[in-house]
Amino acid sequence: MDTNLALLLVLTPFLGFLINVFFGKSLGKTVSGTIGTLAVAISFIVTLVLFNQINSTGKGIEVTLFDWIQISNLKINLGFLLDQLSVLWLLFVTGIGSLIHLYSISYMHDDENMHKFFSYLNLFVFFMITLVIGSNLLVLFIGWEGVGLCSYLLIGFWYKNQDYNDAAKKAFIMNRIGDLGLLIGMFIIGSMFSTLDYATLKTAVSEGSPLLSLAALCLFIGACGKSAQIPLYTWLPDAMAGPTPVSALIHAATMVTAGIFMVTRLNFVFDLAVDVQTVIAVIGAITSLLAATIGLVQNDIKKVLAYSTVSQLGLMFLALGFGAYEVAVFHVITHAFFKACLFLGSGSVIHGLHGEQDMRKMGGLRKAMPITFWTMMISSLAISGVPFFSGFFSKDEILLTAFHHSIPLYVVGSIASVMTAFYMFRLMFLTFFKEFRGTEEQKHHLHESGSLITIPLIILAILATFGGLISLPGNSWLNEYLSPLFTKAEGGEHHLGATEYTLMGVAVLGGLLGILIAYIKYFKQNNVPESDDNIIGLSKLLYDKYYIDEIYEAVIVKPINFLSKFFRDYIETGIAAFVFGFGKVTGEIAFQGKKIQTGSIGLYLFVFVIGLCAIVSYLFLAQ
Amino acid sequence: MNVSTILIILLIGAFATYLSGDKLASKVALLFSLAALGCSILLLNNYNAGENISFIANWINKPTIVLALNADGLGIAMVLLTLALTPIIIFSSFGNEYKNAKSFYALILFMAFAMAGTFLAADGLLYYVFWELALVPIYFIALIWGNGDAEERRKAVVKFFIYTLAGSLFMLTAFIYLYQKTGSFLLEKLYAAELSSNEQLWIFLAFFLAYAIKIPIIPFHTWQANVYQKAPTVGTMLLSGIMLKMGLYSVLRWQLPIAPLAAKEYLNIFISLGIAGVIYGSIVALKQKDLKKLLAYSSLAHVGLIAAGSYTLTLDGLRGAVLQMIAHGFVVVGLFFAAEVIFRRFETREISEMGGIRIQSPKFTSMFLILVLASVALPSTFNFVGEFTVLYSLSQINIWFAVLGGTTIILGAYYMLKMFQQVMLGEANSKTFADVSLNEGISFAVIIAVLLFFGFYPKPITDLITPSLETILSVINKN
Amino acid sequence: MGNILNQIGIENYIFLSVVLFCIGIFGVLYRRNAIIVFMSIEIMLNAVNLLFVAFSTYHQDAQGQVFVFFSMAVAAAEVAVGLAILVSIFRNIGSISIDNLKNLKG
Amino acid sequence: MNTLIAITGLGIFCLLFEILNLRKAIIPITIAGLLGVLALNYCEFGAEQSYYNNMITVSKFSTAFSSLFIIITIFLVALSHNFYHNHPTKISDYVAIKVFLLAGGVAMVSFGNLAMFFLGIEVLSIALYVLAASDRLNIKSNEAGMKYFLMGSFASGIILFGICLIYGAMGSFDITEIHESALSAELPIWFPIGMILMVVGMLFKIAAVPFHFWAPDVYEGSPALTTALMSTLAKIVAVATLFKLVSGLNLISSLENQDLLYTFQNIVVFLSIASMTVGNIMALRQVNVKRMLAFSGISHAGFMLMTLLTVSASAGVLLYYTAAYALAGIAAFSVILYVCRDHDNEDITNFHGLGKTNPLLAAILTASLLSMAGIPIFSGFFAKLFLFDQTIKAGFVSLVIVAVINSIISVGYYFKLIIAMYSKEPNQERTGKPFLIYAAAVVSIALNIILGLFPSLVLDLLN
Repeated sequence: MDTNLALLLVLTPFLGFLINVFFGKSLGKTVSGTIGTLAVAISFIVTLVLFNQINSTGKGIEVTLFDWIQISNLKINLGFLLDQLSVLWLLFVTGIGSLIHLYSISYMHDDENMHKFFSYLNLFVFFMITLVIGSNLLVLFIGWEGVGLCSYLLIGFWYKNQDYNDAAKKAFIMNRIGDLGLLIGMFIIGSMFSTLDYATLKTAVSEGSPLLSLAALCLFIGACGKSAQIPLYTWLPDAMAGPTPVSALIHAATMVTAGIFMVTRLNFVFDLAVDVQTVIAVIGAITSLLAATIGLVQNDIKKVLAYSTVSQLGLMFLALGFGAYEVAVFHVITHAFFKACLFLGSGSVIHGLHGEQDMRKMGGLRKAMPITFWTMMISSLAISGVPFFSGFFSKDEILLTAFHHSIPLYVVGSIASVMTAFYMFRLMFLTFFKEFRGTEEQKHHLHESGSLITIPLIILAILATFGGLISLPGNSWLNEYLSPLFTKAEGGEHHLGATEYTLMGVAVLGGLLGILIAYIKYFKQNNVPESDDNIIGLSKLLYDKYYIDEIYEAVIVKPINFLSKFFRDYIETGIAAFVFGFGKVTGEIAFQGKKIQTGSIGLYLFVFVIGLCAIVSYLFLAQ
Repeated sequence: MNVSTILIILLIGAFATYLSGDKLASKVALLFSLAALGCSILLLNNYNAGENISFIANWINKPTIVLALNADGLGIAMVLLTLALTPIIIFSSFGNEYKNAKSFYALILFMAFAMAGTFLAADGLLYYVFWELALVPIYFIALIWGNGDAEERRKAVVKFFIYTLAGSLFMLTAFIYLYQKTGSFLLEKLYAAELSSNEQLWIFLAFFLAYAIKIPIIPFHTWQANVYQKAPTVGTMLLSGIMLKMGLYSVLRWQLPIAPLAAKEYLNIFISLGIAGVIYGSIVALKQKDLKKLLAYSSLAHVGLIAAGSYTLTLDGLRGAVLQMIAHGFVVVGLFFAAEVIFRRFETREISEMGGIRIQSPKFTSMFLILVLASVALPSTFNFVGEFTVLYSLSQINIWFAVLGGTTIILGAYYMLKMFQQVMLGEANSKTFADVSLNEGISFAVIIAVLLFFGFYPKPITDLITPSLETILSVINKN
Repeated sequence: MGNILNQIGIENYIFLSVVLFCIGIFGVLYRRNAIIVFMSIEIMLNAVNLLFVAFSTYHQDAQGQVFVFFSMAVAAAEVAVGLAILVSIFRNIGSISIDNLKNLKG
Repeated sequence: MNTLIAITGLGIFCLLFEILNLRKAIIPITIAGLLGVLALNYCEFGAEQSYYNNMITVSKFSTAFSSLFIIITIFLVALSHNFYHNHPTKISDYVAIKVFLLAGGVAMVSFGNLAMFFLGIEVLSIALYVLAASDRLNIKSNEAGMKYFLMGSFASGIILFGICLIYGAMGSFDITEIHESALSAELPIWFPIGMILMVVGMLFKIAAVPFHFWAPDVYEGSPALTTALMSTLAKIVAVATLFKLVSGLNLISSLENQDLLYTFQNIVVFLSIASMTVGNIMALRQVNVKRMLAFSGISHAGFMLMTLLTVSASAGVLLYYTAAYALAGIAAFSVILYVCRDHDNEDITNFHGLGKTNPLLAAILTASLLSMAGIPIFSGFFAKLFLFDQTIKAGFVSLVIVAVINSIISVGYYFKLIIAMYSKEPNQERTGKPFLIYAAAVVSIALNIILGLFPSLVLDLLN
């Protein structure tokens, strides 16, 4: 029964993928879109069923299909583990997934390759589910690389544009760097405990050791790749090249949280690697700040959201670093809601403006597209941590945890969230208020998007509003639900004392402050960001993302390519010349040798006699 | 019925193909190769049923040389690889017109015969004979039906022949020396040979020369890229898909068990050579202008990893190596076929002249993409299973080997995707590109099916090869 | 007969014939006229014949002398052929100096 | 013995046919006769006896090699039909000379007395002088003949001197007597010197470095068929005789007594290495195929010399090697004869595109070259294999390694020809399919391959 459920869960999206790949074209856009959506919806329903079951019984379901790879000291089978964590993840993966599918039906309707789009999306969901419910690290790895592949395909969906293809390639390769880390981590763990199964691992891992910390570090590198943390985050902003639903689904809600999932999954390992945890916390904090600062000045609406995603992910890692896994998970969920909503909203805007993404050419859309406006407004409030929106609770939890462990990181985190509030409302003001700054005929075509687009927006907005209820401070259903996963009840459960309330206050104030500044700067003074060429000073530095990409280009990519040229032109030819050398030398000897053969009998006989005498005399000498 | 049947079928097939005339040749060749494949599958069943399918008969009394064909799991696996690829290769050539086709296809079958023999031979000298025989047909295939400037081609091909022959002659010397020691060329006798570590070192090196050139392991790879480029694609497929596996197979079958002490003592050196090949090959591949050359270097990188795996002398290493051999065999044939498909349409192998194919040919694109992903060992493809196992075994020797060897998944992705982007993506190409024909599609489909199936369920192969690998290991560790 | 040998000693015969033989060799090496080269070869052979005879006396055994007849016959046959070749060469290039025979080389 | 008589008789008959105006029939009759002789010889096989107070001793060794010589001669005679078609008046002489030459060869391998040996070698040589110069009006041929004659008779002089010294040392020409007395202690120094002189004379005949200079020139100058004869029949006769000389006169053990064995082995090793290397390297840059094969022959002489290091055991190996080499040579030369019928030279350019115009002949030439290069299933490979096996057994590993390196070099020039045939465009069309040439080529290469598949057939004859 469980097996069938699990298979149904996994295979329906895959089925959708197959159908769309092979028959999508002939089925026509709407049908293929519906099929794609249904496929995901079905697995969402299945998830609900499983969720009820697990929530009631409180223990996970193990499904083993067959053993996959045999290695002498560890046997890896293709199996699934459906427990609280994975099902929770599935809930929003499939849930938001189906919403976004729905959204895409209308959004992608003008694209000739719509069926491809849906097949890729289905494939993505399939891999994402595999990633989540895999019963061991290697099955997770299937999903892990699989989603990477799908993001490659979807970022490069408009493959005629080589820049998009570059972005896609970049994403894949950077993920691969992380994946190598993950692999190495697996190797170490495998050789230490001779298993990669979570269940057995959990019992096997007893006390920390340098090797274990190394493993944890490698795994974290993997997480950095997927979840866009320093130093491997630069692919995510570029990934915005993909269609907006993709950005919403893959690069905001689901895939990028895989890193957090993995760390949470292996919490028992990370708990024992304290030094690594600090690393995680620090990296998370820095990432969130760095990304936030960059987000301050971006003008491409999706870029802003992208950087805010990176920064939010940073916050989550901050929480992970303190072992507050359920807090991180909480933020993952709320973030999934409002960030998905924001992306879809921005998509709706872009849709309305026929592909315009530069906020400097927007403005005053409030009247034109009210639903989009209100949903995005709600989400912005949520992400800015305005009280009683979902983001408020989750972000607050994180900051609380940070405060309890290290003040500096708390400060960093808070600053980041202030900035978040600022640039989110900068976005809102620039986009929806004041006068429209686009072209006339754009203005002429301004309209609210269709229901297929707005419905998901509304649903997500609602979720973004009330999502916080699942883990209210004090009595948190989430923590209860997740508790069986964690060895020690870390973070989370703060009894609400004075400090907590003050901190909340501070956070709220910070958020409001950010909003206020944005209001003054972009509403009252009504100034619009400069055009690219006369941005100067610090903002220029920020606008160009600290030149990180350029640095990577110069430090890594260029040298490798140079090396490649060098090898090709010198080493290769060198070796070849060496090998040919033998032939050349013998040939030369032969050529010279021909001169000895003069054709003169006298010489021949002379050599004859010499040889004879030599032999005879040698005989004598020997005797 | 025993393994000799396969060889006989192939040999008869070669002659039949030659006699069948240019019109029919390709069909006849395909027929016989399929027959051989079927026969080998039957034998596999018998083998799994515990039946003895080895073959032995006296040949030469003094020096004692025996016609011994020993079919253990490993041998059968490699033969299956050979016989599964041969029909695909022949079938893939259906799109092309070859002058004097009868000789062409006869040579292909003859080569398959020789290679299958190499994988089966259990007598050192018989093995050597097959080993050399395999060299002759590919020489002519590359020389006569090859492409590119004739003079260049001659140079490349002759270099290849002399180079490989040079290596194998030293192997022959080693065999004769062993014969003096043991009084027999038979595999088990040679396994039982009592050799001083010094003798072992020399024998090991003699073998290494032969195999390092065949595989090729850097710095013995200079012949590879040129020959791959100059040979007709069918020849390239034979070379990269099967022939280079002869070298890797021989490492497992002959080199390691006969000279284990040397293998153990210099373990690190040889692993490092392999891994150096991985990195070097990947980096050189980045900047190749010619599609076939790029693939050649990528295969240099892959076999480097396989070799490294074999030299770990661990069960995982050996098993991973064999799995990866098979996987690589399929994927590289697929990739070269893709190159051929493009060449049929565009008449060029220059990457710079391609691009914008995807728009015109969705089917081809997806097939090509799957192959590319398989070759970068995406999980759920067969290659991942092999590569993972090999890397794991390397990590057991020294974690840094795993890290350095693992760079293949980064660099591999880099050059393969770069190539894919330049070849397939971008604005529509000025030249029209017809999507894959049915024949081409079938070849691709078969390869992809194999890669994906074993990617999820490699168990059959693993179970097939593991026992024989264990025996080999027991010989290696006997003292 | 034998006593003469005893008086002179076999060594001297050997030396004599070796000297003759070497003279022959040098003749072959340094003379360019084909005829003279032939004659030098004859000298070599005759030196050997002399030694044969000496040995046959030394061993008191006739075989040696018989052998001399063989070698004389053979030498005659050889020279016959040689001269024939020489004649045809002379017809072709009008010279019998072996220095002109250098077309085949390299 | 009967073989020898029969052959001589056959030769005389050939001359008679001329008188009886049976020119047309001469080739078939001679071939038939030779086949008869072959059968006769086969009957003698295994019988150990000696005739004419030990002038001729028939042994397995002699009969085996004689049969080989006869077979080769059959091919040569068959080839002469087309070769001499434009001066039919002389054909009987040519054939007769070949048959006499064969007689000389048979005498050389079955001598029981140094006198017989000397006669044999002279019969062979004189016949060769004639054949080399047989193209009377061609200055090249004359030069070849003259060169070969001068140096040959010079060598005969050396051999004669050697015989003489041995006679002086032993007081007998009978090899069995010499064989026994060779073992006795203090022999006069003349004996080894005499042996060396004879060996050197033979080395000249088999064209081993440094006595090889005549070979390329003579091979190039002589008519192609004569070249074929020299490089196959004459060479293997000489090698076999040398081998018999060394074993028959019990040189090894006699030298052992005077602890000169090591010296002797050094000399042989040196000569064989020198021959292989010089032969192979010099062959690399040759454009004339006959000349190239001359050098390749020199290198093969070097290989065959390796057998002298293991005289006691390697008679069979030598037989096998010579058979493989000669058969490959015959096959190669029959193709060369066909290709160069109406050219005055034998340059590689004549072979361009043979693979397209005459696939069969091209394949045969390829096969024979591969056999010489030592590629498996062709008997050339097994010949080398057995040779190396013997030599390593005797402990000369380094020599074998040099030999291996040489076989690698040799591939270089053999493949030059193959490439010319297959990857160059034909520059002329070649008409006519002369039956006898095709037959000779096919049969000889077939024999070569059969030897490769069943080496024991020949290998075990002399063990």
